[in-house]
Amino acid sequence: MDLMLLAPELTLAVTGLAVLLIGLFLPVGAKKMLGYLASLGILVALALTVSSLGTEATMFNDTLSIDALSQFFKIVFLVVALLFAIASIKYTEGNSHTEEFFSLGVFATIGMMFVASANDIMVLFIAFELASLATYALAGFEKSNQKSLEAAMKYFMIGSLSAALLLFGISFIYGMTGTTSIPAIAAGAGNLVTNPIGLVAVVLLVAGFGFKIALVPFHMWAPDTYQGSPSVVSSLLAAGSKKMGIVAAFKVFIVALIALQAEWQMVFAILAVLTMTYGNVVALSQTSVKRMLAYSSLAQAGYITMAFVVLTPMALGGGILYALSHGFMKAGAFIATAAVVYMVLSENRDVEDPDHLDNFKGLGKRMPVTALSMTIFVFALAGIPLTAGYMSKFVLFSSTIQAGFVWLAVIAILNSALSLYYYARVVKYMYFIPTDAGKVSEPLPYTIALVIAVIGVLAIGFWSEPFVYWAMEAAKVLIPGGM
Amino acid sequence: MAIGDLAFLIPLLPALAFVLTFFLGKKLPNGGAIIPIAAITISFVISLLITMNLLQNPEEVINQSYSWFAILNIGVLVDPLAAVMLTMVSLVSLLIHIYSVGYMSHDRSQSRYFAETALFTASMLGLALSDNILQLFICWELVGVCSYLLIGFWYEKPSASSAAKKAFLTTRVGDVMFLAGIVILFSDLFRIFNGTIPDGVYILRFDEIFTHIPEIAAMNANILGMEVSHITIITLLFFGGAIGKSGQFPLHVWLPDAMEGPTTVSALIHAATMVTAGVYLVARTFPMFMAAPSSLLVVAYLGAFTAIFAATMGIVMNDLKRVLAYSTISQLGYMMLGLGVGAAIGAEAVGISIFHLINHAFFKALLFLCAGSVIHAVGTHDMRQLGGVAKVMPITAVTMIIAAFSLAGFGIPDTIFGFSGFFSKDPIIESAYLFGSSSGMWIPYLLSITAALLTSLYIFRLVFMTFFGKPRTDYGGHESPASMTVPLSILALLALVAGALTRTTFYEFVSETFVNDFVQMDIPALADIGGYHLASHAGHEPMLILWMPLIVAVAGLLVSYLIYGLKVVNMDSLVSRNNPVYKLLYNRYYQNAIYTDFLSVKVIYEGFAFAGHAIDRGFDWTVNWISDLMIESGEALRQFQTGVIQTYATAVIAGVGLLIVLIKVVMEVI
Amino acid sequence: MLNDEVSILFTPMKVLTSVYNFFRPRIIGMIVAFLFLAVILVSVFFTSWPSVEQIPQNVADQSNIEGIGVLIFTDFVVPFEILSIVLLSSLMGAIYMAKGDGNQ
Amino acid sequence: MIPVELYIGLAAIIFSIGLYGFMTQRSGIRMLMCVELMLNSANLNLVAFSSYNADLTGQVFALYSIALAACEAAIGFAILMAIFRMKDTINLDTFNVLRW
Repeated sequence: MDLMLLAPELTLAVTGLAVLLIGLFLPVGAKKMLGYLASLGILVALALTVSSLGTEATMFNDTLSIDALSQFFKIVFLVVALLFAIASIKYTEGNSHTEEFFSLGVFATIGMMFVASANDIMVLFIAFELASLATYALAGFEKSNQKSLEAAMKYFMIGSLSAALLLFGISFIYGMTGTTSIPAIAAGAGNLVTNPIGLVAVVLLVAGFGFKIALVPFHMWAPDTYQGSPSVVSSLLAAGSKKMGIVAAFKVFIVALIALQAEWQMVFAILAVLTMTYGNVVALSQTSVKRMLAYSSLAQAGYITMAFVVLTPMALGGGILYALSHGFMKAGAFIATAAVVYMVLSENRDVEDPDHLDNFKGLGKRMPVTALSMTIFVFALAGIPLTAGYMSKFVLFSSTIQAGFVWLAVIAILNSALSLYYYARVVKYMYFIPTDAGKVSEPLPYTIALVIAVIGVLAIGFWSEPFVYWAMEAAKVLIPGGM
Repeated sequence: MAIGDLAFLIPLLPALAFVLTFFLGKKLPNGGAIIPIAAITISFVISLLITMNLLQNPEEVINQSYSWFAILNIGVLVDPLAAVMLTMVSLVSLLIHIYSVGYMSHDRSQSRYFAETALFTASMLGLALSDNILQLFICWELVGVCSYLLIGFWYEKPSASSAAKKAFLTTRVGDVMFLAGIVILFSDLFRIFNGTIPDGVYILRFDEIFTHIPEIAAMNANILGMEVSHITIITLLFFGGAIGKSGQFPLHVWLPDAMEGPTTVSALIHAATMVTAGVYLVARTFPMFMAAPSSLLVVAYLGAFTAIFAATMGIVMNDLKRVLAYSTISQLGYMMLGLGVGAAIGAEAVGISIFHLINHAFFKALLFLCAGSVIHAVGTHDMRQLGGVAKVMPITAVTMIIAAFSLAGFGIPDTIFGFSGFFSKDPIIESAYLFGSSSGMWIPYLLSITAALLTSLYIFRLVFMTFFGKPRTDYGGHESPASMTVPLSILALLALVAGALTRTTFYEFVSETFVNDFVQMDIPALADIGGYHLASHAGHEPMLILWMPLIVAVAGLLVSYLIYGLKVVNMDSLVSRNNPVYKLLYNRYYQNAIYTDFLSVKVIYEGFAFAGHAIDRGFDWTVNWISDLMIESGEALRQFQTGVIQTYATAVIAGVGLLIVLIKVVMEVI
Repeated sequence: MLNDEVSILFTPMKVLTSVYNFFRPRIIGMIVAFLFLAVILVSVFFTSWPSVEQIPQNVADQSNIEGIGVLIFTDFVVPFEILSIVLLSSLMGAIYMAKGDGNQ
Repeated sequence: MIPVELYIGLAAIIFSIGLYGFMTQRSGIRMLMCVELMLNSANLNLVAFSSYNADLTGQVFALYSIALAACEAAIGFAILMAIFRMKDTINLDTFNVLRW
């Protein structure tokens, strides 16, 4: 057992504690350095993860496994956390509780990373809860702002309900197989197939993970929470926490419960269609950009869920690649919105809806870098070629057709055509609708985070080969048989 | 170093010009117009040299592929088809850019204009020299995005931004079909290779696709009880993309509205870049269409229908630019028809269709630029307010008339006398005749010959109403500056002689596309796959058929002269005569003659036009209705989100319960 | 007289109204909860649960504390460690949220 | 020996009571109590299976999940306190600014 493989998590834990402790002794003015410290810690963890790429090992009596899949998702989480931390430097400026903000963010990331490498449902569940509990408080970070508080309350309530459903489902799985280890469950799942309780357990688990992935009808907290929370936190939730649900579902369904494939494939087929259609149609009439992005991320979750239905290595690779691309695109879009919100609030403290579409008018002139990056992100989300969104959609949709699910691909393609309408509207507001307000200076931390995300989106779009290859390697972990 | 190694620069230079102009344009005179002009000039020179080289050595097809990722590649393919496209696009775009210097000189955001047009040109050039269908699609989308930006260039006008949105969304419908076609093609090829693709084979390259046509044709899908070959599905989906981009019925609704941009943008969209992409796509993948006769039939019928449908719209429009817009749709219909009759004449269809595309590019660019010149000078595009413009703008008037003759297709069969439009449109109509005689389907021919009559009618109506007679309002005006008239003259020269000079060489040249060492296509064999045979070739049509296009063109000219020219002339002479008896007599006689003529013609063509107009509105309405429906259902669905936490919990739990029951029931049934 | 008649007429009405008022906001919740319960119970009773023949009865030592303790520190040490971070972060979050006056 | 189904049935009933309460109660504190009820019914399941399978894993899991339930309660009450401080009520169904 090589403890170095645990180094990224340990680094993050140390970073979180260090941020918390150092923050106690700093005056408010100097707390800016905590953001740098947290970003540095995440960067080091990212470097450590990248340096250990390609190793495979199991640790601690098979409760953790390090493989291509877990490495891939760890990197996704770390990248999102990095964007979150950098963008938050500006957001938390002048706040006396900076240390709580950053250490909660870092701890949530640890939870997500443990979910990615869990090889035991117990580990998976507890790490899942770690990521949830830490983000509850983050969502309500502006506790004197009613919207933020309401977002936290809804997130918490539905979150704890889902935790209960998840635990209830896990208890049935444990009852039928007598173990919590994922490989052992896969070996002993025969009982579950022949008994009706198997289906109940599957649906309960889908509900538990679907809460994080935000699948219809378990999605209802998501638009409210993404809209009400601070925008940087929304970026962590939409881009990071959602992926955690996906990787957990990959592990539990495709690895542990492959015997119940017929049942959960059908569940996911229904939910995927519902989710993408509902998300896109409702997004059409939103005027709050954050809420629009929330519904669009429902739609994106619907596309990723197609991987569960198709279940060929290529589709899984496409889904995994989509998770990475979506991490960049959605985090970037929320951070761009955060920059706009920051700009609006610094002009006038009492604005009701700082993320209203009207505030994006003439952004192309007012904040050129933010507007250009936002344009790239929304076009990527819509699947315009040469962006990450297009590549992932192409791989995912063509694998869907190839596997014979033409109807599903048709629905998805129609949906993605529909989505362009509301994405183009944001671009229209930014570039085509003039405003009298003058140019404003763009806060550097937001800009850095945006540039990193833009590079990520374009890199996957232009130079896709390594990413596709890498995602396919990760998919092989799930279905070792290959093609 | 061979000139072919520079081919990749053709789209790259304008793209670079886009970046430079975007960032530096504001600091340079004329919005930095010199950068894209220089870049496109070099692109034009390179394309011209490549074309010359290819003309002498037809086998020297330029083909460079670089691995992009996995089994996909980026590459450059310049075969004769691409070469003529590149030359035409870069030349027309260059002339339009030069013209724009004068035209846009009063606009505040010149640099944005030149940056966007440079990108537009770059993406079109990139589209033309793609060697694989995915790269073509990427450029295709870029063209769409640029057109969105350019049509909405004057975004302050609400009509402009809504036209931009309409263009984007309508063509997007086609794009989705195109993408679906690519996806199906990709998965079919993947299956043909059994998932193991050797190194260095890029499955979406055109040669690779064409090699596997027989296998794809052998795959069948069952749609509504009918066995349909995959190749038919794929080609129909591709054609769906072309319908959107090339403004064919019923996705043409965006094209007339696209007039909201600057006139030069319209010229660029209508002549060189956007709309020709659809025709080019069908031409590029023509071997696939050859193997799918039903798709070809759809192409032919839809093309012929669009040709006449849009022509009827053209004769009732009073807006200068709208007449031209419908004329573009109509001419694109001809090009599609030319491709569609490939079922009868084989690969030559690509030759005649692309020849018309090129000639059309010249005279349509000319028409638009002349219209722009008029609009620039007098500040209106309503023809009813114009008249007699020829006196103030002689150069514009002469060039416009040349373009009109070219569009109407004046020329003498079997000689080299004729405008270029004649030499390109005539073969299409003849082929339609051939198609009719070999298959017994005469409808395309009848539609196309009627459309030729209407074409001549509406374009001379425009000419007479705008340039001759007496000014109807006091519009002032002056001849445009040299930077605008020089491109006009060059284009007029091309519209005058290009057709006659290049005709025979052109067909031979383009037909090289499918028999060189890049793709060795045996066209008759493809027809065998589709289960039909090519007609033996042409040359012995009846005399009347050869002369028919000219006859209808002259007829159209005469009718519009009678209606729009003569009426005005007589009114003039009427005023000058003082003899009341003569006046009365003449007046009555005149009125009788004209009004009977006028009414009968008016009834006929207004009837036509009204039907066309109604259909047009219908589709317009449908497009709007669908988007309204979507938005309204969004409004309705979002009411579920009550904001009350207990409701959310209920939804979650009911979801769990219902899912269990539903899946249980479904599993039992299956 | 009239009063009596009215009260006779309206007492059952009152009862019904109060019953209605009790159920109206709860009825959807009840239906959904019953649906859920029914589905779970049916599934539970139609499932043949694997179980050992006889629950091991160690008469000498009824306690299994030792076994649990060993497991916590051997097989399931990772969740235990993660739990420590969970406790820390929920402590932090709870204190932050519960503390009065946001920015001071 | 009591069949294991009875334990699981009991847990299912408790769970459904929790669900019912969660869907119908307006007070945040009662909703939290219902969450605890649901988590504990799952614990009951775990312990029952653990003893019927003669395997201690379930009991360890139950211990951990009790700790998690405590953490959730802590955060939940803290959020409710913040709500109470702002609105002077913990009736959550009036708390719906974010909707549609």
